Amino acid sequence: MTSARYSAARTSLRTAGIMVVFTIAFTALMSQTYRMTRPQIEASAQDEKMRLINDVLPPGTYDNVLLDDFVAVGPIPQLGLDQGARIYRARLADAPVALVLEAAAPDGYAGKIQLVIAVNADGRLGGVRVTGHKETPGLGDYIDPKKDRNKSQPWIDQFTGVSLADVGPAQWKVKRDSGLFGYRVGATISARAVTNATGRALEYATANRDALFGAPNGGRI
Amino acid sequence: MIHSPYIRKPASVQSVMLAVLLALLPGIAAYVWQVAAVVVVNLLIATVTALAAEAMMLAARKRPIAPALSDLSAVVTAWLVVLCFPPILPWWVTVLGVLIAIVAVKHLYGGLGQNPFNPAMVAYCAMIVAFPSLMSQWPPAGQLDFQTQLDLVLGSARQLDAITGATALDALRTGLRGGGASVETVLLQPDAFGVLGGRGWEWLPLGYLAGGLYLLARRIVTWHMPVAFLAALALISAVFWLANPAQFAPPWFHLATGGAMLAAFFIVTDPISGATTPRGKLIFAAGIAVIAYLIRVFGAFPEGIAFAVLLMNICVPVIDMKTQPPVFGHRGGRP
Amino acid sequence: MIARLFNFRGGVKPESHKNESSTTPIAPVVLPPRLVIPLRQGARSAARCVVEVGQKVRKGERIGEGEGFLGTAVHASTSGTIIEIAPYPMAHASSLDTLSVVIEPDGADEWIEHGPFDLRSVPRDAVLKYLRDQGIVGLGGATFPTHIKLGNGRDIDTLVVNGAECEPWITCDDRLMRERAAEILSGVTILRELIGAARVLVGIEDNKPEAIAAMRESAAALSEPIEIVPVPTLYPAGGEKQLIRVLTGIEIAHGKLGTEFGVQCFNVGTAYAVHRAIRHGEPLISRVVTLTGNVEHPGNHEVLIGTPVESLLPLARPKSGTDRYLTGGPMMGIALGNLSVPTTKGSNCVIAASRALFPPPPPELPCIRCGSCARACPASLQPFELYWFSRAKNFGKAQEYHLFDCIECGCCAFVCPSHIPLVDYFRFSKSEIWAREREVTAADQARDRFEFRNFRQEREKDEKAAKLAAKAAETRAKLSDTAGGDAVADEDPKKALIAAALARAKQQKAAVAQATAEAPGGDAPATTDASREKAKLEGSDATS
Amino acid sequence: MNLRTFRETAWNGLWKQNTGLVQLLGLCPILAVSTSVVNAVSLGLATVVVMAVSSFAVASLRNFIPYEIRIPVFVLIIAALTTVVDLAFNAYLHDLYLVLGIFIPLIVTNCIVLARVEAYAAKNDPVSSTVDGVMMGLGLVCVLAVLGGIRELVGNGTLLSGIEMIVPGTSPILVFDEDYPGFLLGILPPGAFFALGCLIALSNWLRSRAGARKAARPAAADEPAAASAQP
Amino acid sequence: MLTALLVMTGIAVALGAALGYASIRFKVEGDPLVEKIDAILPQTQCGQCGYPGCKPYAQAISNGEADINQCPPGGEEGIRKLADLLGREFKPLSEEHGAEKAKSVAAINEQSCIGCTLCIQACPVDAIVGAAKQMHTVVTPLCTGCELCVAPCPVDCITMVPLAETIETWKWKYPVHELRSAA
Amino acid sequence: MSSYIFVVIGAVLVNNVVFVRILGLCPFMGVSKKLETAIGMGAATTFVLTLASGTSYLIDHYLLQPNDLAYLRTLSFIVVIAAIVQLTELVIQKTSPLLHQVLGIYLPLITTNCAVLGVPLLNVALDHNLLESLLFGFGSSIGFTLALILFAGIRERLDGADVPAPFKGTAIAMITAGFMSLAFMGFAGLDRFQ
Ligand SMILES: Cc1cc2nc3c(=O)[nH]c(=O)nc-3n(C[C@H](O)[C@H](O)[C@H](O)COP(=O)(O)O)c2cc1C
Ligand SMILES: Cc1cc2nc3c(=O)[nH]c(=O)nc-3n(C[C@H](O)[C@H](O)[C@H](O)COP(=O)(O)O)c2cc1C
Ligand SMILES: Cc1cc2nc3c(=O)[nH]c(=O)nc-3n(C[C@H](O)[C@H](O)[C@H](O)COP(=O)(O)O)c2cc1C
Ligand SMILES: Cc1cc2nc3c(=O)[nH]c(=O)nc-3n(C[C@H](O)[C@H](O)[C@H](O)CO)c2cc1C
Ligand code: SF4
Ligand code: SF4
Ligand code: SF4
Ligand code: SF4
Ligand code: FES
Repeated sequence: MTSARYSAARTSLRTAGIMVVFTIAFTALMSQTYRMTRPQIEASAQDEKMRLINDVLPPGTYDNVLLDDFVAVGPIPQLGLDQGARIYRARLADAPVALVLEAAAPDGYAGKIQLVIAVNADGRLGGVRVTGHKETPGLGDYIDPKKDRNKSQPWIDQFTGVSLADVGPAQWKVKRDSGLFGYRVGATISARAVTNATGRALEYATANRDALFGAPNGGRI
Repeated sequence: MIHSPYIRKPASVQSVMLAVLLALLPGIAAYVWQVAAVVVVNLLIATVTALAAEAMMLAARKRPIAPALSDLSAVVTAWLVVLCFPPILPWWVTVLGVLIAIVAVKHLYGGLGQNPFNPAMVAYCAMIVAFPSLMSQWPPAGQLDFQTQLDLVLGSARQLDAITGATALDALRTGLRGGGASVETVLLQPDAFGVLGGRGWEWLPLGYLAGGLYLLARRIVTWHMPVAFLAALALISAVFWLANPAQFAPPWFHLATGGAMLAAFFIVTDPISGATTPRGKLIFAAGIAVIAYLIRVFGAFPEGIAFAVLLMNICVPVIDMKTQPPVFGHRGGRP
Repeated sequence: MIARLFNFRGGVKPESHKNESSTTPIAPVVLPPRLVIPLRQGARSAARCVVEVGQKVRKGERIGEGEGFLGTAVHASTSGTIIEIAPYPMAHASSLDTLSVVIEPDGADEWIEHGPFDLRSVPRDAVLKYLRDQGIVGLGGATFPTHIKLGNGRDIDTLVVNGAECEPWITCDDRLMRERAAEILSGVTILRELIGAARVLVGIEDNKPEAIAAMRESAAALSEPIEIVPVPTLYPAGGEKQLIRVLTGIEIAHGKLGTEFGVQCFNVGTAYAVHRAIRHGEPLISRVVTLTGNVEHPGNHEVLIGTPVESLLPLARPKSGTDRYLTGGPMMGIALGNLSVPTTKGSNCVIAASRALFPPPPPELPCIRCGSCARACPASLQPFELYWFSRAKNFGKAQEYHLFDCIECGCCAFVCPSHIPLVDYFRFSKSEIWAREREVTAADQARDRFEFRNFRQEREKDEKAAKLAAKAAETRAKLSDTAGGDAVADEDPKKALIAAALARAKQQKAAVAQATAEAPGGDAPATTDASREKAKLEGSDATS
Repeated sequence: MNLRTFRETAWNGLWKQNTGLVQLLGLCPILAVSTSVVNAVSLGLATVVVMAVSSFAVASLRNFIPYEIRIPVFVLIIAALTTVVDLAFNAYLHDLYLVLGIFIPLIVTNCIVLARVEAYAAKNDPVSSTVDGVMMGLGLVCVLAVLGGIRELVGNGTLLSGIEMIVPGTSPILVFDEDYPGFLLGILPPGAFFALGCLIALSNWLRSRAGARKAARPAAADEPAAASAQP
Repeated sequence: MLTALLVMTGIAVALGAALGYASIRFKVEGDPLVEKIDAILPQTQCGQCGYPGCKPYAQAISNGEADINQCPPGGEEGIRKLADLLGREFKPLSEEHGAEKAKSVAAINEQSCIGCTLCIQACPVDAIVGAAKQMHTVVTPLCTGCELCVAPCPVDCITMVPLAETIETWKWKYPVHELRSAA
Repeated sequence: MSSYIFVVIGAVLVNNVVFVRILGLCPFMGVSKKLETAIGMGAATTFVLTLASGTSYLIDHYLLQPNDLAYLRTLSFIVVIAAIVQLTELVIQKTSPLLHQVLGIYLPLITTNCAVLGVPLLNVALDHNLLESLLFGFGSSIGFTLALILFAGIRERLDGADVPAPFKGTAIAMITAGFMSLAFMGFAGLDRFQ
């Protein structure tokens, strides 16, 4: 028995050794890859962000480095954000052009719908884009222009250029709820969620516009 | 070589199914008279499709066709499909539904008697999942003349919102979901709701009830399932209603709307896909009622019965296994 | 008076069709031209033949000894000559042959000397042995040896007598009770004494008022704790378990014996047979058989055991349109494969079947799980589950669902809207399972013997190893002068021995004038060394 | 490895032992990501890479791996390679990476990988192991492609939607016109099961037919016969 | 990089040690599988499976050396049972091991038997009785019908006779008058 | 509190790991031919998966994230799971041979059940805390077990059915699974009010 124990101990040492060797080798491989790919990954994450922002805010319209000019905000229920986020500020020759803020519609058909919204300095919506959603493919996903079958005028574009001045909170609903905004029959819920969230975000932006623009770069509100 | 017993009671599958069809007639009459006469057309389409599909599958499988067709079970399935679907669907949806029921659900499992799922209900679920918008367009009772109905069914242009009023269930759901509205306010919109769930609509459950009682009298269905189903549905809706009358509809509403009555007597009772032991039947039907209620009230679908039925179909083998009645002598010998 | 009747779940009410045959009295015996008496009266056991061809026998003379636990004696039902002892088909679903004694009656119908048996003077066992030697078995259909059912005569408080006769068409027990109530009850008294029961309940379906009246009358005459109880007419109220349930509320599970619950059940015919045996010393050589169905003169007849069905039929005159004959009743009986089969102790009726009376079942449709069968099943089974698994040959599952609690009463098949021959599926499953059990026992036996043999061979090898060395030289010496072949001398001696054996074999073959094919593989045995050694030894003593 | 064994292995991986249709391994990715051809094929190819490389690695290292820890080591190797692929996707096919979600890391547990590595690579030389891995993977890819095609077509009426994520500038094919209602069921989970079920049935049918034909003329035994269909 | 290595190495060491140790510490002992398999085999001991008796074949199966479809006496059904037990797919009986046939038993033609006892040697279950140079007879109930005794007999006086059906062994047939063939 | 309940309900029914998340299908298809095996597999999976969720959370939260080693997740998780599986097997083999009789054969299969890796990864993706992770793991495995047992029940009944030849076996099983997942869609949205 003792001998068995002894040999057991030895074998286990050996196997452990081998295990370690393999681990080290392949971990090295992985972290090497990670090293190599990391910049690329971050870059594409950035691109991703920029692409979305470009959708709602044409690149030419501002001259500051957008991603470096932001205020950090804590959780804001009105925007449906339950943890901190950044609000970017687009300026042209230091004059406010637009706010780019992330928002979320909590009441999508299948959970949260992430949005990025640009609010021009004049209180008009620069544009709205869905950055993440789990709506039913082929039904609720028309809120994402990439998936919208109507390529000529995607559903989401109906918000572009609208301001609270034109559409009061009372009408800021989908038609089915006796509001002004269109929806696709059979998928009202998604439409409703996005519309309401956009409305709330716009209200927030217009209300705190000056505070947001005024805040120091990278500061918190 | 034929062995004993050499005498048999005069009973046949055909007579059973025929009884079910007869029992459906009152409900259908009410449907035609109060809601949408076009349902007759749908029934016709569905019946033809069902028989054709059945014959096709039997032929493909080199099985004798005549007996299987004459047992009428396919017709029952077809009719139930139609009665669960909105009446103003374009014809191809009905056809598709029936095909799913007969081909995919019934014959892939070997035909009559072997399908673990309720064909009509699978058809309903598949369709509402595939075409949620089409499948949630219930016409306000008796507001469309037959011609428009026919156009809708035979598929000329359809401008959707114009004609479809929310059904009682849908209106209530969207009403409550939209926020603000409370049960009374929603229920009191007279045009969507008559005395009970849907003006005109309320006659249907009565028709189905009548037919159901006939089935009970003929002992084609046992009391277990209808009673358990309706009781459980009433019970759970009562509990929620009493807890919060503003948010939850009263029991009679839930009993009268949607497929409740139809389901209680014609769908939950499907012998083939349902539980068979007495205790099993009670569990099965009650389970359907509870799940259906939850889906109606909290779920994503306008009508939960169909899904509830499928969900309980899944449980049937286990239920049957666990609820075997005690065999003669195994209850313990002495009285 | 018993407090109340109980009821069993399920059951069906087929048209009874009793009046056809129950109106006329039991007709006396008619001697057939020849009697074929099977030595096997039931499927369970066969008697050992104690007579030979040509022997003269008298009425009641024993021709078969009861063998084994369930064996009972068989007797000549009339006097005559035994002209043949050969396999003949018997009234069994298989209509397979079974060894039977064929008697040509001499018409004298003379009895062996016989007289009453004084059961009080002898110990109980002797009485049971006597009943066994008188060939008394249950006449309710099961033909189960009555002396076994009488058991040890202890802890039985209720004796149930089965006069229900729930099968449609059959009326033999009915007539018996109407005409011979006193004898039946005397038999019942004997049975009660033997089994030591405190009370007797005679269950009779309430569609036989006359029988009930007759039995009540003669029961009143006796000072015995015998009670005649009318039971509701509901097939299968006559089933042993069901009747016991109805009368006493006791439920006897499959595999349990009534004795465990203090009840035992006998058929009225059995009781009558016991009476004849004890009071008159007559063995069981005749019984009442109902001839009915599609016939001119339905009625009941006293029939000698062994009377071929074909010689019974003239008594009832089958009408045209008769396409087959049933025995044992329409619910549980069988169709006779051929008409030469004899009546046995278990045959209670012969029904002439016509398409009009017994239409063939419509084609079988799939089960729709409607549950009618479950509602009709007196054993509270789920026949459609049993069917489902039997059909799929999933016998394990079928047993889980209590296949063996099925009494094959046929109620389920009777009500099935899909016309499924459910009982056939159950019988099929049961016999398959039994066959498997036989195989398993055989396999276990084979395994043990195989392992033992291997063990033994090991041992023998060791022992032989020693012997061989000694023998080797000796053998070689002997060989040279027996076989003498110098050619053989140097090569392997065993071969030579086999060759010798072969030579012997050839002669023998010729002797028995068989095909003289060249016996192949003369040296095949030389392959296994075991056989080699054997051959060597053998050769050695062959030559010594 | 000569041509014949190559053909054998290929046939084995692509049809006879097809992971999705016969072995029923690696079902999760098959069912989960086959909502469109693009997703399906790209994950399939990722799997191929992992299988090929890990088969190669295991086959070449097999002599250094003690028996009792072979499974952990295999898993280790596979996991490492998977991570590499994962990182690669994240870096170069970001959109796709977002779509495929956790199913890239799940290549690790994709039973088929481990199964193949243990069943084949651990016993054979690197080259044939690699070929085997590739072929098995390709078998998977084929099933994925077909499934993805069916589901996308039925569900959406399109093909190759999302192609722009891989080849920028391209756009998906609209097979049916704008107002094709779209049979949602196809894209949702049930559709996956139905589609795969029908594929399996189809392959069973083909196999049994091939079997019948082979039985008809018992010659040509070496020509790869259809594996007996599932009972 | 370094932390990565440390972390993973840590995990690996723990694991490798634990498993390596465990793999020695609790060795799995002989499996009862063989018994289970042997219980399914028909015990005809005929060796048609290519192994000297059922037990060896069972052993071979559990070692994965033999396939499950090599036992003709066991037939389709035996294979199904094995497939169930081992969770494998059913496969038809392999031809080269022979075909399933009705059970029969050996009968020795007593006239021509020379009493060479070779059949006694051959019989795996000692179902043959008789001493040297006396005629031998088969104890029918014990005979498994393995046919091993047929070949050795130098005067081939042993024939296999199929078992006749008696009322005890008679079986009810599968109900025939039905619409569809059962699955 | 209620959110925890919703985590479990969601994991068991609404987002059933098999029918909605489509994980763990190989065992779902493989060991569902008989009810007993299904139960055994379910039990084994439940045990391992719950354990794995906990440990993987700890590893991720205290080892990987602090050191920015997220890319080691897959590796470390799967290795740990493999270890848990093997150790579990050895331990119960030692402690309760009876339990080992039941679970023994299934434990090794679990390593390649992608639910066992998928659920911990989902835990990270849905950033659950420790308790949530445990509950989610438990709920998911209960969902898996439920699905497996019900499926096995149906399959046992199915092998009596007269299914068209090409669909016999796995094909019809697959389609049955399809109908089951269709049915489970009925739960859609029932977890929305958390
Ligand atoms: C499977 C399925 C998925 C659905 N997905 C969505 C969705 O993603 N977005 C949505 O708004 N509605 C969706 N719905 C429809 C909702 O259940 C609800 O019926 C509909 O949004 C009500 O809008 P309507 O009044 O226009 O029909 C879905 C329905 C089903 C059956
Ligand atoms: C399973 C099933 C599902 C049904 N689904 C609905 C439904 O979603 N909405 C509906 O209004 N009626 C539905 N019906 C039709 C009902 O038979 C009922 O007649 C009709 O819906 C009237 O109900 P209402 O008052 O809700 O309109 C369904 C019937 C059945 C059997
Ligand atoms: C379904 C069924 C019905 C029966 N019907 C009768 C019957 O009507 N009369 C009868 O005496 N025995 C009937 N038997 C036989 C009894 O169960 C039992 O064998 C017999 O009464 C015992 O008495 P015995 O041993 O004297 O024959 C029936 C058996 C079964 C299974
Ligand atoms: C009382 C009763 C209820 C039935 N209900 C249904 C049903 O809900 N759906 C259906 O497809 N078939 C139903 N049928 C018809 C038949 O059972 C169905 O076609 C089988 O499921 C097909 O195998 C019913 C039949 C009867 C006798
Ligand atoms: S009565 Fe016939 S059809 Fe009805 S359940 Fe029983 S077997 Fe099936
Ligand atoms: S035959 Fe068997 S199953 Fe059928 S009713 Fe009688 S006891 Fe029940
Ligand atoms: S072939 Fe013969 S020896 Fe081999 S297992 Fe079968 S019966 Fe036993
Ligand atoms: S007698 Fe012959 S056939 Fe019978 S078991 Fe022995 S060797 Fe085998
Ligand atoms: S791939 Fe998910 S379990 Fe096999």
